[in-house]
This record gives sequence, structure tokens and C-alpha cells, in this order.
Amino acid sequence: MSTPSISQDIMTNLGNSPGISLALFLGGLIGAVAFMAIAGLILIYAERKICAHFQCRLGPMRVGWHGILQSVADTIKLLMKEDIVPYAADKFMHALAPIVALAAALMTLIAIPMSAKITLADSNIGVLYISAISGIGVLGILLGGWSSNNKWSMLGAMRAGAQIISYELSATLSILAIVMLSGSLKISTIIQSQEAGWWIWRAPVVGLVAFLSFLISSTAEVNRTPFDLAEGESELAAGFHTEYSGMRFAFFFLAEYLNLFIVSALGATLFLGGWMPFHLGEWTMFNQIMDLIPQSIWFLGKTSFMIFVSMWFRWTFPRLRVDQLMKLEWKVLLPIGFVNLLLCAFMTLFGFYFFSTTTRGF
Amino acid sequence: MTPEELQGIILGLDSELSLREASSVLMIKVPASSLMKIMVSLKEDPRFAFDQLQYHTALDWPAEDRIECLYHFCSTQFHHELMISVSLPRTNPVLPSVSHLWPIAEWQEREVYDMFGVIYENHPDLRRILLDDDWKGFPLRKDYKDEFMLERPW
Amino acid sequence: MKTIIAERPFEGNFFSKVIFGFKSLIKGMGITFGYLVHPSTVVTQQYPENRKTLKISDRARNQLVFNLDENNYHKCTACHICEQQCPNGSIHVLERKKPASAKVELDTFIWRLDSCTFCNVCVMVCPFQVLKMTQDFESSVFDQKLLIYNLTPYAGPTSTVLNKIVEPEERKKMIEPRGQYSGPTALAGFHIAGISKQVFQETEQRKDQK
Amino acid sequence: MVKTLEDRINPSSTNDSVLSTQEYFVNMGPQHPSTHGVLRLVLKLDGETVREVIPVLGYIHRGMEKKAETIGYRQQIHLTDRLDYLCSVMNNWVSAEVVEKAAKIESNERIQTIRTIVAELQRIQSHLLWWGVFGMDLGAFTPFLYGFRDREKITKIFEDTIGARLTMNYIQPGGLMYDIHPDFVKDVKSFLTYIKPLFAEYDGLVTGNIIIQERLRNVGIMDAKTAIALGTTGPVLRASGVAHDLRKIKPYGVYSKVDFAIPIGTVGDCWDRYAVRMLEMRESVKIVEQLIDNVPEGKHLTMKAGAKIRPPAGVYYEEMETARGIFGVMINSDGTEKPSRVYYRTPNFHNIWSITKISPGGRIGDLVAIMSSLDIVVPDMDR
Repeated sequence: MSTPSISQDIMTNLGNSPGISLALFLGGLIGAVAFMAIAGLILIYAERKICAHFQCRLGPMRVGWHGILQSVADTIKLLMKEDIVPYAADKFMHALAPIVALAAALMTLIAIPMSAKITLADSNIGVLYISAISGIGVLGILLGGWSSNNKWSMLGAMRAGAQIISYELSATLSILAIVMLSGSLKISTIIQSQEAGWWIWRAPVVGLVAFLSFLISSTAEVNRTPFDLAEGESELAAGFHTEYSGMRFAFFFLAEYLNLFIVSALGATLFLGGWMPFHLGEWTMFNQIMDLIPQSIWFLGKTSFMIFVSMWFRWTFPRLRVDQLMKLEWKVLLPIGFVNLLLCAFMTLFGFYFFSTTTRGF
Repeated sequence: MTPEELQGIILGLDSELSLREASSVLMIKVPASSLMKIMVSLKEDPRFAFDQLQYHTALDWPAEDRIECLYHFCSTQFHHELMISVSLPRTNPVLPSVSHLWPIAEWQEREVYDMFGVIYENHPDLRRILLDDDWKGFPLRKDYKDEFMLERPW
Repeated sequence: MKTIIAERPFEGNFFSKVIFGFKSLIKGMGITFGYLVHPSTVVTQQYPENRKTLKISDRARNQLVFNLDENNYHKCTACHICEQQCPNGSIHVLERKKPASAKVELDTFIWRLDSCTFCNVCVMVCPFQVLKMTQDFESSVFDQKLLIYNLTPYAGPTSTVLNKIVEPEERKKMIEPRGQYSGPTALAGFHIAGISKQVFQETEQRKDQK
Repeated sequence: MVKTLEDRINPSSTNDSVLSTQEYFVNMGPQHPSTHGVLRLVLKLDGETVREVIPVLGYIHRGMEKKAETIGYRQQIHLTDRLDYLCSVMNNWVSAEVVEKAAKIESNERIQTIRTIVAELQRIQSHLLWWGVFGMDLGAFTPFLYGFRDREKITKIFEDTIGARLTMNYIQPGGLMYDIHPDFVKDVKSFLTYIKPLFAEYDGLVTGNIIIQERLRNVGIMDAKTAIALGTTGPVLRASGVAHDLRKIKPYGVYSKVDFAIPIGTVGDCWDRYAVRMLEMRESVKIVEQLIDNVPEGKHLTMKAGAKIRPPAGVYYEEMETARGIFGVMINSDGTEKPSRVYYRTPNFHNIWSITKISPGGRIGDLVAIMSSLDIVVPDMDR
């Protein structure tokens, strides 16, 4: 059961002319940018509120009802703020860095399907594309830290570089487990393969271990506590964005929250079935009741859960030290990931997972 | 060890030592020339075991033209205390550093230099500590004046 | 001497550490989650909105005022004790000669909030309990000049003298109203106790140039 | 012979070509989130590894000792509020006690009991704030707010009785500024019942956390001998295994009448300094519990507040155990109403120096943990 996406629908109805392709591309781009801006604002507000209640506070309460317009007000403030570029900075690189960081986030965003219909780009190598492009984000951080000509910034950038490249490994290993189980790199196929149940529980233990490993390494990839060494406020002042202010800082900030959304959405897609409702094998009745809830609600709900867990981590845990961070990746997560991948290969080969018969043929 | 016993033993160390009156803690006057010898015995004599230099500071006596440097020792082993007083001339006061015996003295001596201008010989890192490197004068001396100082009529 | 030895952190092999680590992290997350789902634990006070219900302790030292009786008369004899005892030179008592007498009476009682440390010494040492501290803490202003207060409502004798006089007209003759202080207010302080004259003059000159 | 900071950072003999990797200097502070104010550390780094730490003090030096010479014995007490502002009552107590001893001002049992209770409450308050800030320095923001939330309860008690929340100036020569508030005993008791179950929560959130344990274990080790030689006092010294607490050695106040234990560490690393302070809070709760029910009757001020104080000429010294270590006041009186010299022996000035000896070789993260575990308060160093 493969549902054609909106773009495919339009193309089949209107023909496949270059004009329509261009219009679709522009429409998609504008949609993505609008989504990005709104999602960023909502996420920032949500983070502030959630963190406040974790800490027995109220959070923003002044701008709008319960401070709901606080992030809008902050954006306006950042827009009007003076944009300071350090005298000794590499001006071009300094200006380029936030754009790179944001562009990487944007490029990753288009590959994630919100529902069977709302899919901007469903590439054959969707997972590979996401892993590859999300790695570009670190380039923005490295550029920003390097070009600021500040030792704290550079330390933050170097930490970020080492950290993101290391954790990319175990993130990819956990993704690979799912790719193996579903037998495809195409994201829509991966979601389809979870029709009988989400991989997190359908592949016993292996799915859960892969999920936890992905959760940890994705938290590290987006530089959030307990892995926020790149900004590490109490150590490096503000890390790589020490010398950024105004809108450029806002770009970094937005990119950070978009990356959070992306990794959460990716986690939800790969392990929790994306827009796929909660199905239990061939219990058709149950599955049909679950199908009543719209797909995009399922997707957003799962993504929100992942985001909430990430925020929960952030406001509970302290930060790791830089050598412990590397130790955790190379001595704990990576071996576990390899063993898990091996188990997963056996599992896929012999079909040792729940409802393996229903998805034969994928 | 009670202060009286301590006083008896320490005054027996050297004939140049004498009791400094008017102090709530037992205080012994030591001439600057024999300071180092006394300090070494205070640190290393197992009867005293003064392992902690509680503080080191100075008093300025402009009328008598002297700066009185005070060392306050205590022993974490026997919990007894002792103060040592050394008098120096106000012009060109020089003392040997005791930072090799009590490492913390490095900072305390820097502070006394900063505030009173006492120069410490063999100090590893004699700089001003609380004030700027280019500060003029030594503020805790009684005759110190600068244009920011406040005068109280009372 | 009774001592307790502090416990050391968890030690163990790789696997026990991973299990302990997971347990400890989940325990911490449980604690924070407990606060998230119990909004009653929120301790934030919405300050300007809760002005009416805000309770400041009776003894809070936030503003120095005169103890005035029902006729708005004080007991200050201009004895200068508070001025002498103030550690920061924040009090400056100006006196004037009593008419037809060699004695002096209070003219203006200058209190500088900007340099006051609220140590309460002036209140304690006052022999006539003229001064008191109040709970009014909202004293921020945009101009430092406004932080220089005159505490006395009038220049004149004490309440004991004034209350003996029955005629209101007689009383009025003896006192002269005093309002907000408007004398010299250099930013670096002016030549009240503790401030050298030179600084005052320099700031006055700077003010003139502007 | 006298050097400047410039000489220290750029010694003429340095030859870059002999270094294998380029070491570089970074200024940590005076404006840095984890230097707790305006402490400046000049770090010599080799990548992430700290090679040398040069503390630069004096950014908040206010010349307090010079100022104390121009004001009276009663007035100088309010200056000690502004040294270690988290132990202001304890600092007041020392500077009032030295004046009392010098001028032979009597005191009574009620005064001493109230002083002890307030001092112990303040120790809890100070350690709670430290606990919060410690969590924040290690990257966990939530403990900071929990610490402040619980500290607020004590601050409220202080506000009711003393009238101030931070710089209290409560203890005067000859007694206390105010008698205790009528609700004081009730409030303190309700606070004690409130705080006791929370210690378990603190342990669950921070103490038991694997990340905290891994970050603190064997970081910044200071053995007993080094700790004594480096002049540290208070919890920092006790964490190194030296049971040196003036409350037991030279009991002041009513400490000789209460039963409490002194927590000591074994290794002297950041973890021990952390654990010792956490235990100290529990011991302070015990002390307050024993005292709060039987505050003896009596006057709260044995002399007239405005009376002149003229101690006989001489040198007087008094010291006590504050939350950070030994705070001592040395007064040289010349028989007049104003001291001829006042010296504040502040615990942080002596504790912070150990950072130059124990942090080289660690990472930047370790340096932050060490700095936080020393519990520094910058105005206390700079005076």
C-alpha cells in the first residue's frame, strides 16, 4: 500500500512539465521555510515552558496569554538588535556560518514525511540523504567558531566537530539496524514496513537498544545537555556562538531547535513508525480504530514525545566532560551498536521478530 | 600545649626572642635577622608542628617608624596557636620569604607587599595581588593619600 | 572528636556501571517529572500583579523615614549622633539657629539612599527614636538625584516643644516647611560627610559645562 | 624583584619552538559564568588540558580594611556582611565577638544560643546555594532553582527576624540587633520538617547521578598534607581527611552543648568536597533541632546600642568556622573609638589558591568543577 504524495498527485493530474516542477519546488521551499519558522517559535516557547515547570517556575507569562507570544517578541528583539562582528573576525565566514547551519537544517527537513500525503521529497536514499546532510550542520558550527577569532569560540567549535562526527557513527549504526529490518533506504518504505507494528517493539531488544542508542547519539548531535559541550555555558562562556548577536545568533538558535525537531522526527519515523498509526499485526479491528486518528497527528504526537524526552534530559542531567563524552561514544555506544547490528542481521535473516510474516515481501 | 608552656619553650629557643605584650593570642617578638631560623624550627620541631600559616599581615606604626609584620600559626595536630611579630624599618622593609615552608605564604606575602610595601626575598612570584600592577603607593600605610580618598569629619 | 566519613561514589565493572547509570538517570528524571506534573509546586511570585497580597516582614529595612506623631512633628534635636555613626556618610544633618536662643534646631535631614547600606546603625543609636526603617522597597528611580531624600517635613523644633504650644498660629511661625531635597547633588557624592570637596567641585563643573 | 602580571604571562625565557604543541593563554573571567563573580583566571591551555592557572584577584577590591580604620568598632561589622555575603551573620559574629572580647562586653546565654541557631541556619542556606550553583557549573540547571527555592525559606525566616535577606548586620557587640521574631521558633521548626525529606531528593537528582559521580571522582585531588600546606580551611580541608573544625576545637557560642559530628572525606577530590558539604547540612539541621526548643530567656542586648566602645590598646584576634572555612578578624586597637588596623582573614582568599596546585593536568570542565567545589565567593577574596 503505497500512497502517492501530494507532489506525485499533482504531477499525475497536471502532467510533468518543468513549470509545474518549478512551482512545486518553490511551493515546497516556501512551505518548508514557513514551517521552519513556526516550528522554531513553538519549540522555543515549549522548551521554556516545560523547563520552567521542571524547575518549579512559571516561565514566560507576560507577552500574551501565558506568554504565548514570548518567542515572537524575542524574535523581534533579536531582529532589531545591533549585529556585532568582532574586529578581527573573518567577516565572510562569520556571516556565512549561521546560514550554513540553518540551510543544513532546512535541507534535512524536506526529506521527512509528515503523513502519507505531505511528503516534500521522498528519495530512494532518504535515510542516507538525511545522515549526510545533517552532517553539514557541524560545518556551520565549525565555521562560526573558527571565524569569530575567539579562543572560547574555537574551543567550542572544535568540541562540536569532534563530538558530532563521533556520534554520527552510532546514530548511523542504529539507523542501519532499521534499514536492515525494513530492507530499504527509502523513508516511505521504512514507514510502510512498520504497518504491523513499530520497530521499537517489533524487533525485540534490538529495536529498543537501537532506539536508546539513537536517542543518546541524536541528543549529542544536536548539542543538547548532557552533551552541550560546544556551548557549555559554565565552561566556554557561550562556546561557538560567543561572538554572535542579533539575527545571526537567532539563526544558530533556530537551527539548533530545528535540528532537535529533525532528529526527533527521524527517531519517530524510524523507530515509532512515523505517521503510521499504532498497529498490532493482523488485529484488523484494532488497526482500523487506530487509523481513525489522522496520520499527521500520529507523526506530530510521536515527534513531540521525542522532543519532550530530549527536553526532559536537558533539564535533568549535568554535562559530561569532554573525555567522558568521547569515552561514552567509542567505548560504550559504538561496541553496543555493532553487537546490536549483528543481532539485527541475524534477526532479519531468520525473521525472529514479531509479525515477521506480514511484512515479508518488503 | 597551653599558651604558657608554648611561651616557655619558644622563649627558650633563642635569647633574642621576647614576649610581645597586649595581644589576645600568644605573640613572640622575633628580630628580622633570626626570623628564618625560628620559622624553620616552628615548622619542623615535632613539639610545635605549626603546619598551618593562618594568616600573615602587618601593622603600620608611623610614630615609631616601623612596620610590624605578624604571622599567625596554628597546628592542626595539637590545635595550639602562636603569633610571631617582626619589626622592620618603614623605609625599605625587607623580609625573607617563608613560602617554601608554608606555600600559602606566597599569596599572603604578596598581599602584605601590596598593602605595606614589604619586599620578600626569594619570593617566587612577588607581584601586587589585589591592586593593579601600576598602582602607586601602599594603601594600608597610615600616611597613604590619593585623590579618591574620603575624609571623614568625625 | 565525632566524625562521619563521607561515602565514595559508585564503583563497579563496566556492566554494573551501565546499569547503575541508567537507574540513576531514570531516578533523576523521575524527580523532575514529579515537579512537572504537579503545578502546585510552582514557587514563582508574579511580582507587580501580586502587590496587594505581597507580605513584607515588619522588620524589613528598606527605607529610612522619620517617626512622626499625629501632627507630623518629629523628635529630632539635630544632635548629629546618627551622622557621626553612619559608616558611609549617608546622613547629613543641617541645623539652623533657634530664633532668640544660642541653641540649634533641625533644618534639613538629608539621607542618601544611593550610598546607604541599610545597616540600621542610625536607627539603633538615635537617643530619641526619631528614625525607623519601613518596608517600602520600591525605591528605584531614573535619576540618582531623586535618591537623595529629605526626611523632615519641616525645619523647626521638636514635637515636645511644639505640642506644648496651644496656638496653631504660634506653631506655624516656629516652623518652616521643607520638601524634597534640591540642593547640590553631584553624581560622585557631594560634600557631605566623607566626600572630599574636590570631587564635588569637579562634578559641579562638569554639570556646568553641559 | 617585584613582577607584574605581564611578566608572569610572558616570561622572557619562553621559547615556543621547544614546545611540541602550541600552548595558549585564555582569560577565564573576570566576566565568565562559572567564576562566580569577577575572579579572573589566566589559563595556559594545551588543547583542552589545563597546564597552568594564574588567578588574578582584586576586581572587586573595595579597600575594606582601610575603610574599617576610619569607622568605629560597631560600624565595621556591616563591612563583613559584604565579604562573604552568604555567611554574613557568621562574619558579623566574628567581628562582634572580637570587639566584645577586646572591650570586655558581656554576653548571655540567650544571645549565644540565638547566634548559634542563626549561624547554623545560615550554614544550611549557604550550602544550599552552593549546591545549586554547583549543579549549574556542571551543566545541570535545575538544581540551581531547587537550591534557591529551599534557600528562600531560610531567607524568609531571616527577613522576619533580622529585617534583611543577605547583608544582615544582625550581630552587634553586646548582643543582637533585634530579639527573635515571635514566630521564629515555629518557622524554624516548620523549615526543618520541610528540608529533611528534600535531602533525599537532592541525592536522587545530583548525588546519585552517574554523570556527576564520574565528573567528580578523583578530580582535583588534594591530600591532607597538601591541603594544610595550601592553607585551606573549612569543608575543603575536612574533605581531605583533616578533622579541623573550630566548632569542636575551640567551641564558641553554645556548640559545646550540642551533639554533632564532623563530616570528613577520605581522598580529598571534588567528590569528597561535595559529599562533606551535603553531610554538613544534615549536621546543621541536627544542631538547630537541639537548640530551637530551649532558647533561654534573657536580654538580647547587654549594652546600650549607642554606647561608645573603646577597647584597651592591643592586638585581638578571633576566628570562627563559617560555611567556607575559618573567618578571622584581627583588630589592633590604639585605645580610641576607631580601630588602628583591622585585618579580615577570609577563608576564600586562602582556599582559592589551591586551584593553582590541583587543577593543572585536568580539563577545562575539571577546572570548573574544582572551582565550584572550593565554593568560592569573590568579594570574600578581594575584600
